[in-house]
Amino acid sequence: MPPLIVPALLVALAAAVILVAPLLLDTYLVNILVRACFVAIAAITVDIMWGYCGTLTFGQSAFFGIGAYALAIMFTEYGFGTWQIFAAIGAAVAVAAAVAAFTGWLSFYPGSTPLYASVISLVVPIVLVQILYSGGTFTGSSSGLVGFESFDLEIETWLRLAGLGLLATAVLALVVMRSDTGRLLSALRDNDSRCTYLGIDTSRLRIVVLVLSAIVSALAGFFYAGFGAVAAPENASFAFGTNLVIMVALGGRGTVIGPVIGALCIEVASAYLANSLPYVWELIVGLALIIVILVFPDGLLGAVMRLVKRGRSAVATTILQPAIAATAVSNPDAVAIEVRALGKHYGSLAVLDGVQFTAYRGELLSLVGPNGAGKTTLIRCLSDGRERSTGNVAIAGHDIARLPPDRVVRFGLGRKFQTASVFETLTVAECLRVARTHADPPALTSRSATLALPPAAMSVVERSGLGERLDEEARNLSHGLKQALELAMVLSLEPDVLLLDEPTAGLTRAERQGFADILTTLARRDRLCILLVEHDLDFVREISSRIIVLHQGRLALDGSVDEVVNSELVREIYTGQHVSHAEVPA
Amino acid sequence: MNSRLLTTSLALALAATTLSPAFAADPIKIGVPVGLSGANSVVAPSVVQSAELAVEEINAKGGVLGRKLELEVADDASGAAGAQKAFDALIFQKKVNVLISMETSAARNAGLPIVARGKTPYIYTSFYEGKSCSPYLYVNAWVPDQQVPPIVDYFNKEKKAKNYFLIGSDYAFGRGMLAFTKMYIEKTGGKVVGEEYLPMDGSDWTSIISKLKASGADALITSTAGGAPNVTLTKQLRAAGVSLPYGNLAVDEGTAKGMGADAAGIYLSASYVTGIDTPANKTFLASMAKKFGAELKTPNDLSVPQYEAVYAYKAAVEKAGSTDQDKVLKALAEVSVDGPRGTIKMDKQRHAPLTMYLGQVQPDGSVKVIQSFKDVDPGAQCPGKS
Amino acid sequence: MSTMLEVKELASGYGSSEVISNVGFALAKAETLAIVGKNGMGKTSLLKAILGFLPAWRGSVRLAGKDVTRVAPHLKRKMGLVYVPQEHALFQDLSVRDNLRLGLLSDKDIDARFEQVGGWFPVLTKRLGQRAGTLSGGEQKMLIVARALMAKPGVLLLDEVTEGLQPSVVDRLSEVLVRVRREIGTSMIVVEQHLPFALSISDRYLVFKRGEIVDAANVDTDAAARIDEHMRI
Amino acid sequence: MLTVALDAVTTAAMLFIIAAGLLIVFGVMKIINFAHAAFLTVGAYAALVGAHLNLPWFLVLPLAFVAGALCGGVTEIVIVRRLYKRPLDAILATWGLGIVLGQLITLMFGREVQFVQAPISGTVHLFGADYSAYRLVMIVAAVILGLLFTGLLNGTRLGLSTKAVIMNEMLAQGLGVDSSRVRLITFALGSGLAALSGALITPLSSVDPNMGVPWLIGAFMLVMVSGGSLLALAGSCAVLGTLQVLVSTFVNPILGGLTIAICAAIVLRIRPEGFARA
Repeated sequence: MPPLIVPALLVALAAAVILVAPLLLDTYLVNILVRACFVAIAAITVDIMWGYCGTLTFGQSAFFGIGAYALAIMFTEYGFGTWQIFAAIGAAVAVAAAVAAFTGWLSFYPGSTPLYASVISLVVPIVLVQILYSGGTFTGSSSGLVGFESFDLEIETWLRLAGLGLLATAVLALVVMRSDTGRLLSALRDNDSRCTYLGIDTSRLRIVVLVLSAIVSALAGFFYAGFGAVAAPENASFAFGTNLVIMVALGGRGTVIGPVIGALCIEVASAYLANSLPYVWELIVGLALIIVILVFPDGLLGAVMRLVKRGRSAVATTILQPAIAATAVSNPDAVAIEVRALGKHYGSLAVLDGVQFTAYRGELLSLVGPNGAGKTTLIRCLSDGRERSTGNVAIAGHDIARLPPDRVVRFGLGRKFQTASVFETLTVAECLRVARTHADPPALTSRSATLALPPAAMSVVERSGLGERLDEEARNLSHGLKQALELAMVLSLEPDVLLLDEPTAGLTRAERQGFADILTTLARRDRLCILLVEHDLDFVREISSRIIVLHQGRLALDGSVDEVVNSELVREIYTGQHVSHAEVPA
Repeated sequence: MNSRLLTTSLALALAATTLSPAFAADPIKIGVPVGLSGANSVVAPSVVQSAELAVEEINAKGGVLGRKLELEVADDASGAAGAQKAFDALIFQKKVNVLISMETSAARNAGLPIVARGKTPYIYTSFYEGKSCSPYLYVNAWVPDQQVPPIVDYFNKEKKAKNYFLIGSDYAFGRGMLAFTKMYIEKTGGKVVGEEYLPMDGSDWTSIISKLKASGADALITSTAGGAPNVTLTKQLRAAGVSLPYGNLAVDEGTAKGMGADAAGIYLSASYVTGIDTPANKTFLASMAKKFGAELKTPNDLSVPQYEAVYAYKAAVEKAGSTDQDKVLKALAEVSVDGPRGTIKMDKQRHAPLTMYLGQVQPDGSVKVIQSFKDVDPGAQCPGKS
Repeated sequence: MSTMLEVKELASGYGSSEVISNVGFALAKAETLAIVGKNGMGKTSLLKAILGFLPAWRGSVRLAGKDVTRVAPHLKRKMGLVYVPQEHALFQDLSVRDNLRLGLLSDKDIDARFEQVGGWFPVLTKRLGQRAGTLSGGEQKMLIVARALMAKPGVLLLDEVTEGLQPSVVDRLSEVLVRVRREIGTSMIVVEQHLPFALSISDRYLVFKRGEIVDAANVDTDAAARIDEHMRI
Repeated sequence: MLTVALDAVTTAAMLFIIAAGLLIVFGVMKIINFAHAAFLTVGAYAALVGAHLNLPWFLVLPLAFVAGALCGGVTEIVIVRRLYKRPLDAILATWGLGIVLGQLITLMFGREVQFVQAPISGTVHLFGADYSAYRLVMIVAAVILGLLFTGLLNGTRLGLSTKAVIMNEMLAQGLGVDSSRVRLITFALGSGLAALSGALITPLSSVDPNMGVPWLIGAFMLVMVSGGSLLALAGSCAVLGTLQVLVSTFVNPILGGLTIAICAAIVLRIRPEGFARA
């Protein structure tokens, strides 16, 4: 494939440089570079966690330290030998993975904030270092472990191995991050809750990424200690973790190459400068960090790439194709939503109380009511099992119990948010591909050139004009197109039940008409049950098959379009004309 | 086996550079990896100063074997990671002939494998917890076996202390010192009623002090990290009204002075105090004062061994007749130096017998010598090797 | 009559979509203008653009003769422009008294103002210490309006104040607004769905549709019918 | 037992004093100020300078406060203001500032550990035990600080504006509150408080360029757990401070030092809103 020739040449060139370099450099620089390479590998893991997944982590140093200490403890206690090497690697991987899994469990749960995850990542190295300090001769306390026999390699060989290891890690990271899987991680960073409502278990995904990056970091630490024949508490410390973040920030987050450059430059420069000017050196690093964060948030490489990219348009083109049709609807009139005695309270304040209704497939049900009536709250309670205070909800016959949205979505529910919720830095095609994660697991190392969509999503894409802009970033779309994109994403889930919160707000007349057509087709032809929150009574009247009126947290009316539109209650609510309360059905 | 292969190949590589024909004008380089930043940054400047004085004095008298001495100072950030870089830089970049330095145990330990790779003699000039053993390492400062007995013996005898409470920072030095102290107390018939540690950067000693007060101890011995932990512990002890006999294994004169009234009454044990009444010490202090004037950092138990170690290296090179590393390493055990601390010879498993002083901090911050113990043996620090 | 507020060829929007286009009108002292139209037509956005929460893309806003198009919202408030938002208009966790205090820029004239506003909404004077969130829906609306009136506003922008209210409360509000206009000389813009209320207190009306003014006229007996015509299409 | 109780109360008081400044910044701006430790250090050095000038103690404290508030004000204008929309970047930029301040202090004052004499020394006989007088002063200081704060927040116009900005910034702006001014004042106040706390703890602590860092994590965790409420902060300081003392006393002090961080992390995992509204 011709497009791969240039990267392949670059990699080959880099490999050649790494193999030749040790012959040209003096021993001191080679020493520094070996360490710098291992540090750079750890920096790549920080970049993946932060630049791609959006979690600012200070804790990768802990895993680095775990790797270093696994080697040091094993070689100190049992001597150096083949089985010890494998046992040490095994221990490094196992312990790092276990600690990462626990950290991940603490950091990532439905509703956790990025700030909280950052704070946890701070605590991990601090706790680990205290454990190392109090470990006595087993961990060597503050002095660390030294004096064990380690790998016997020439320093030039070390540099070649470390350099190739770094190159391999960087290439692997780049390939994966640019693959469909990598785009899924970016989607996670852009909009976690949208991912959740696309049926993706974001917490688990984040934990998996953390565990993998922890393992890589631990291996880097393992060889770092193997090279220096020292494991020290600093290798696991919060300060080192912060340094890794600084390297990534300066180099350019989310670029893999930037952090590598950042790590190598800082390590080498500090080796030459910090020995003689420790305080001034740190001052420079601190100032550089502030300036880069303020002026070049995407780091130096990011700034350069922006300059280079300017004027160059995306070259990739994505080809649409229909997805293999899902199994035909078995029972086109089945119960789609069943709500029983639903209540939602904040303390003593009841936002929803005793709401009860049933909706069937093929229905286009509108939910109306004044602001503050609880419409959006009701939508939330239908799609997230943990929201409601009392009552039961079943989607397509499945009780949603206390399940999080990503599980409810798998019962066949799709929810479109009020404000267009898409993945801003992803292209249209990538957004849709993320939405298809459940059906087409994303490729780990490659990017698909085709995009398979179910008919409903396909028709939205084609009718809205998104089809011509598949390779454009979502943030460049108009408001209306973003709304259409989000709808197409939700429809890519092939839902049985579609929840829409004011989908037409801010749309032009033509867009609105297009929306109406799409929705009616979905209900009639594809037998979806659509529940629509809408302000515009005319729009509601035009497309609904049934209307539910919510007033002050209670279900005030449930009937056909004519019944509701002409009811006294609706006129009272919407125009202020007085009606006696006796007429209001309970 | 394999490591030998590595070292020989490295040595060959080095031989090509370091053993190239040396002109008499070529200076002899002394590497000083030291904690310019981090925990040791407070005391490091005084260490560098005393090394500078020694070099200046020696150069003024014609150098060593007709060659000038030159100092190469590098920051080890007081820790292992920084030490690796500093040792790498000194040994492989600056290609120094010898390393002479006061460092944390972490930094020393991290440097040792690099020292071995470079086959460079290394004179360690900081007191430490003992038992560091490497063919390249010489130590001219005290170890617990030398420092602790004066205090404990004095407390046993003069203060009739039976029950000791030990407080330390949780790191190699703190734990190592107190482990020996505990062993020694129990050997001499006393009892340790409490032993508590705080993390190295900890500064809130509240609950430990409460435990101390509740323990019924009649003497206290502490071994914290230098600087902040030591200061905060002393201040908080005084604030809590603790007035037991208080032996501090980590305090030096300068710190005691800075702490003001809070330090008064503390017992310390050292191989050097400024008040040593010998001509050598007086000359040394005068030279320091003359050279550095207002910039002078008070000489102390860490900087004086550094000064003497430079002279020890000079003597060893002269005895060996060259800077050849094997010969110098052998000679270091055989030469003795007359310095501010008296005559010092590193002939006990590469450690040195030292005269120890038991002192007490006075209200004005000065240290009054109560007793001195001549040529205390360092004990077996490197058993099985000579 | 002097012009209090003058909007000229104003356009604004979100992201890349223009929500209001080419809007222009003038509001005289002590005049009340109703802006009617269906939901989602950009009425609230117009108020936000006048206030400066939405940046003006084109056009200008003048307040009492001064160009305030680029002036920050909090400074416009200091110039006498007061806004009553439709949603999230109360500090639920603050007391009624604190909510009212926030209607003034300083605590200096607070007692005198409490007295006048309390006279208009007697029910609030009994609940000064209560948390605003614990008031009934109608009381909350009254509090929101009362807070706006604390300032003796020169220009008052009311966004859907009647939504979800009992008719008795609506009546009370229109009564107060008429008095305010008479006693303080406040100019008002009322954005409303509730036509009878809007027309009962306004001198003129604008019909808003898809971000543009499609009709503007004085309120007369036929106004309701004409507006109805627009709303239906 | 009594000593343990006093230890717990005084520890809680010190934690409260140190975390209060961080809390108001977090409460109003929803960003974590990583330069808090550096501002605390600035305060301690201000106290040191004051002591060298032989200023009386009651003047040293305002001096420290002003020094911190000035640093904070400049920081808000130059750095923080641009990062409200990027809270994670604000963490990094303030961390960078912390590094810079630490090094500047080092270059100006040297790295030596320095000392400030306690204005009140010795012990007080209390309920049958001798207890450090200055530690008891910390209780008083914490109470005064808490009251001043509550008074400021609930009794003044500024406090009202601040609460309004916290609850609904847009509405507050519409009511004429200059929210950027409120933020500037808040940040300066928070930084001033950090410095004040630095000056207050110097008699029990040493003054060195890194003195603030060990306090930082505990303070963060307390603020996270408190979710921006002063009352909740007082509560969490009491609960977690007591736990810390108990673990230090009855288990071991090393674990004690980790108690706050670990407990807070677990509390937040189980109850993401922390102790706020508990």
